[in-house]
Amino acid sequence: MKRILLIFKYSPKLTVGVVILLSLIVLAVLEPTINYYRLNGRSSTEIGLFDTFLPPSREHPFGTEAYGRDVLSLLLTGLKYSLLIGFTAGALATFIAVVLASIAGYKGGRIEAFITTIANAILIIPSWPILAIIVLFVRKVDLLLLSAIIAFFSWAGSSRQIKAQIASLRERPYIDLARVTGFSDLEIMFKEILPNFLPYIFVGFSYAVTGTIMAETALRLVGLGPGDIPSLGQFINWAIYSGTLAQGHYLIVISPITFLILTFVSLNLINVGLDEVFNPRLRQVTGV
Amino acid sequence: MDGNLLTFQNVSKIFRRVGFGFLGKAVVQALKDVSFSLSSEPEVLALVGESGSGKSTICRLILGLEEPTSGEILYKGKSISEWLKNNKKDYIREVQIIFQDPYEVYNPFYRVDRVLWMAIQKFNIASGDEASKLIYESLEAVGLRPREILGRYPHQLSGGERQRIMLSRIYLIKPKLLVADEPVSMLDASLRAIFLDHLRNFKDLGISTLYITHDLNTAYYIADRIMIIYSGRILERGPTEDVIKNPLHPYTKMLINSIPVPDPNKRWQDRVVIDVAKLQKLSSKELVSGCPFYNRCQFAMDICEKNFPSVKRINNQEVNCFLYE
Amino acid sequence: MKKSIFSYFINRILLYALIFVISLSAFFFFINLVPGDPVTRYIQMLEQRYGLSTPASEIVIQKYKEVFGLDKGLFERYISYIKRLLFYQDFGPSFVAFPKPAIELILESLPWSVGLLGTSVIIAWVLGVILGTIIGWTRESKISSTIFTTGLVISQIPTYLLAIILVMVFTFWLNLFPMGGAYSAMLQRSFSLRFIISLIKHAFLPSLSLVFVYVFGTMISQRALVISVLGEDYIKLAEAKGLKSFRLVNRYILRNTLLPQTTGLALSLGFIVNGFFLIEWIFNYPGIGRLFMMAIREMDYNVLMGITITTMFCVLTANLIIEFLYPLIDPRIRRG
Amino acid sequence: MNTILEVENLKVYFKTILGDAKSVDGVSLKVFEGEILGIAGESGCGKSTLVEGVLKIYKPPCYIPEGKVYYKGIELLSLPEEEFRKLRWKELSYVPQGSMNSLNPVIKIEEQMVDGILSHADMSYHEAKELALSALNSVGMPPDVLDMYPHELSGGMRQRVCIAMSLCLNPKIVFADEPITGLDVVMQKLNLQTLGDLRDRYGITVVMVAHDMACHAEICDRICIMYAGKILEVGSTVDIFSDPLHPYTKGLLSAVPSLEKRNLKGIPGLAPSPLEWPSGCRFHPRCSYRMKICEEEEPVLEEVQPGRSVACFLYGGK
Repeated sequence: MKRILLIFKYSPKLTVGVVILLSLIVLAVLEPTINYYRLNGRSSTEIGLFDTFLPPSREHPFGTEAYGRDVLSLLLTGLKYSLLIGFTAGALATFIAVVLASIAGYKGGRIEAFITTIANAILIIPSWPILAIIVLFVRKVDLLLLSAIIAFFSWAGSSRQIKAQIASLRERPYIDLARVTGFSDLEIMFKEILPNFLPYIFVGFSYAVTGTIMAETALRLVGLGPGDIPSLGQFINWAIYSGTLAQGHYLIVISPITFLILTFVSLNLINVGLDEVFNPRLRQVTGV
Repeated sequence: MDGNLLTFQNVSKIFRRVGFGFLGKAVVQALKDVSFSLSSEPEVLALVGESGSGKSTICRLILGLEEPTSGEILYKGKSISEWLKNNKKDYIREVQIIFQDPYEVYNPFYRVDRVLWMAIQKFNIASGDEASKLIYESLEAVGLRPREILGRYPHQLSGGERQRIMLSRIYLIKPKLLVADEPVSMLDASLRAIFLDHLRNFKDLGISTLYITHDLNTAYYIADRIMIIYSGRILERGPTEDVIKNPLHPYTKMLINSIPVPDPNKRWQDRVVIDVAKLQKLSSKELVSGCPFYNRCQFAMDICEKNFPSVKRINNQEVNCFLYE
Repeated sequence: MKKSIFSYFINRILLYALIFVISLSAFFFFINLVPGDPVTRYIQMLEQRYGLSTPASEIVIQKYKEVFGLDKGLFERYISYIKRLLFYQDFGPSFVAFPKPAIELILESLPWSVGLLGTSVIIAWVLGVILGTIIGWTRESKISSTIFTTGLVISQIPTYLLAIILVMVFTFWLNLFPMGGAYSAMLQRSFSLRFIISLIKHAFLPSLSLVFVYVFGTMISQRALVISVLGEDYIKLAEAKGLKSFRLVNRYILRNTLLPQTTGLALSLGFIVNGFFLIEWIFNYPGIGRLFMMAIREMDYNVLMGITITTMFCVLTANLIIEFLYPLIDPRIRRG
Repeated sequence: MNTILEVENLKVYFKTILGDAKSVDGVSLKVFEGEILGIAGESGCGKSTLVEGVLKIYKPPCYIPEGKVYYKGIELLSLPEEEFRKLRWKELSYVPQGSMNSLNPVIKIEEQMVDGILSHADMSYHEAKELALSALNSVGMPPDVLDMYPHELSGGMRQRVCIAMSLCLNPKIVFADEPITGLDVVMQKLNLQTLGDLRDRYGITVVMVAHDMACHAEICDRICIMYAGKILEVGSTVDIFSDPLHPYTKGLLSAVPSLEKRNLKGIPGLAPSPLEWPSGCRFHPRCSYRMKICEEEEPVLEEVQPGRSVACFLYGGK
């Protein structure tokens, strides 16, 4: 516990990132409750519940939008779905990345070269048009399928990050020591290597979450994907296509964008913070 | 059964580095026709060579972390691959190692005493109270105070302490054969002597030691016998006193002559002469059939370039050099 | 030594050719195995959009499929697609602009995209590297760490979201920059000053939304690289040599960060292009990004396929060119 | 003998979150013109940091809280950065640690040698190259080395290039920081002898940092023994080896292995941490001559014989 506090004390970036991200998650988790009270049990996406384009007031802190929906409620719903897809797809992508990176990093040789080439190819090739075409032609896209498709194109980045770490861990003498103490390959993987790269798995995960939320938002922005999932990207799409900008209601567009940016920034701050804390060169100085 | 603890029979090791792509791979001959043995009587055998001479490869071969390209390594008359296939537990219990780096050998995630507990657990040495008693005992045996060690994380201890915990691990396991891979090269001079004394005392526990080092000084201090390895070939071997006082191979002579003497009244009288151009040519490691020292040897003959001499026995020493044919 | 660099080039070319063919094939099968063939979906869309009550007859659909070569088996289709692509650079006709070939539409918009994207990426990268080197070198100062923290935040903004903000501020609110097109519709293409100004005015915001984010992205990674190089022993010796700061930063620090930084650029090109599709759409810039969005709306299958493959090809070629620069940057590659 | 460099109460600290690591903690030292001075001590005693502090080539979080360094009467540490830069390499030159990659991997040796020269001397590129060539020649390296990249040379050869580089401008003092660690013994001998030549043939003053006492015995005129950020003993090499005064020096010498004698004795205990040096004499926890006063008061480095100083209460030390 003391060690954890020391970590936060050492890296303000990590602290700020964790605080922002946790607040966003709490908002998303409380969304059903908050919206239930605010809208008396009506759905936040229901059209024509209020007048259109009401200015911000006590009742509607962010006003209402072109279809007469409460902006704050829509925002919270959007945040929930964006985070949900991000975390689902991010977890999937990280899982693929960890499995492939472990195999590559631990086995080495030709297998490693093969997996690296595939990962690099996916990383290099612009995946967005492919993603868009698939989502366009698949008839029924639900949240899980969408996450899976996005995850398929997002694991390469985190796999690169994780593989480099495993490859460096593999060479450590303590792995050899474990081997001459009679550890099996699996035991070495889980007991010796895994604990040391947990922070890096998180780094890979947060890369994946950022990547998948970005991809999802981009898809929804142009109107692709399941219409019944009102994520933040979908919200921006509604706002743009209903002429919100032309009529000068900038707040309606700015607020979902701010939420998205806050998510990305907090994840990145956590990454940078973790790197500061777990970077071996710094670690010697801090002693944590 | 030849009655030896460990026997290397014409062991060669070639590393092929596989690069991805369609062309290009590197071949490095790490060991060539290496033969030696450790007798079943406990002894300390020093393997002395420069960095890149193949001494670490020998260490990894013995531990079964690598397999020889050709030749055989016998432990108690049975080949290592056979041991690892049928009696892996017994083998690793009997053949243990101390690594060079006292920092990286600890998993930073765990407390230091884990290496001791794991050894006890994996080798079924003891259980319960007896186990902790044994750990206390083994730590004290190498001059550490258990209370200052147990429960600490690796970064909280100094290099000397950590390396000594490795010693206590060996004391705990009591293997038959210990491979010590440059165990003192990262320790300060003032701590080296104490460490080496412990290592030497292991002989009384029935432990044979293969002491791998680049430093003739410490080898002279601790070893019963010395082997000189150069570029994957063993060039000379014999009882320590004989090899140091009466070196036969030109390479051994050069080594001994190059070691600084800690006495300002006995400074070097000669100067090193090195043909830099020749050295540069040598740096590319190819599969050479002749004597690997040919390029740097001042007595080099034509025959040395293409052929490698067989072992010649002179008194107690064995040397591979055409000068003694 | 000559031989080793030659074999390096051959090696790279083969590798990229292989990656291209494999991703092309994977993409083709991926799309064609998705349930629902493009023609049926296309006709369905037309029906919905124009409220046709009677569904199109089987014969009409069959006729369409024949024209677009969708009536054959999957593998046969694949072979003929690859053949057409390799020998005639043909993606088949566009649905919407039938019978105009898709390739023509693509070639009309490609130069706009390559021009805008290429300029923006180079500007962003060069600026980012310079800025990153400066704040890495002076990392102790207050200003540098403020720039660093700001950059950390800005680099996380997706380019397309920034594009929306820019449109909002500069076009709708302040009405400073025009919206849509690559140049004013009232002008003829010419080398006149007015035309060039109009060209720059239209390209400015799309370019800015990319440059702004990537300058800071590159700056952050460059700073990290500089700091890791600063810990190297050769920097200590260089300082002991009493080199002038400019030389030290230029030849010792910058030079050694160039290889990983270029690799970083190569790896992020695909990602940059992804965002660029949306930027073109948001600004209605007549590149292939906007063409792609139009094709999505019309479900124009051949154009979609064509754009994706063209982009793949362009990005892989750009990567190959970057890798050809490596031996210039690092002598260890050049001499084995 | 003229004093060419004088260090006065120099402190070099590192900032950490656990407080300052006091790597060099008040060192005073004189270097005489034309001598080879050895700085000996074990890892963590601050000997390399001392050199970096004198040359001011350290990086944050390292800093100098106090201390003065006089070179020919000029105080170096308070000099403007640009003035100090002009002195480095031209007057005070440096040979880095042997095992490490001290040469820039991506530019040719030629450029690395020439740019050091051109930063200080007003001459043409061609003249600078001639200078570099003659420096290489004087350490027995062939001219085609100029056209090579560092990775094409072996570790020992790279080290020789560094030595050649350091004498290009004919400096007054060369600081060699662990110049032979990580090299094979034959290369060690070669490079050590080359360092000795710097003084013998070119009259350059050499300050050599090394942990191996045997190396000092081979070439040094005087030795300074460092422990825990302090100097414990200074004297001529012959005196130090034949009659070590400080208990630490005695211990250090009996721990040096050699092919002459087959007995070694270590120093019990462990090296202290720079975050928290022991009170009083920093060696007292490991010292077998420990007295009560050693725990409470810190002995001062004091001249006990001509040219011989020691910081120990056994010899006064107040």
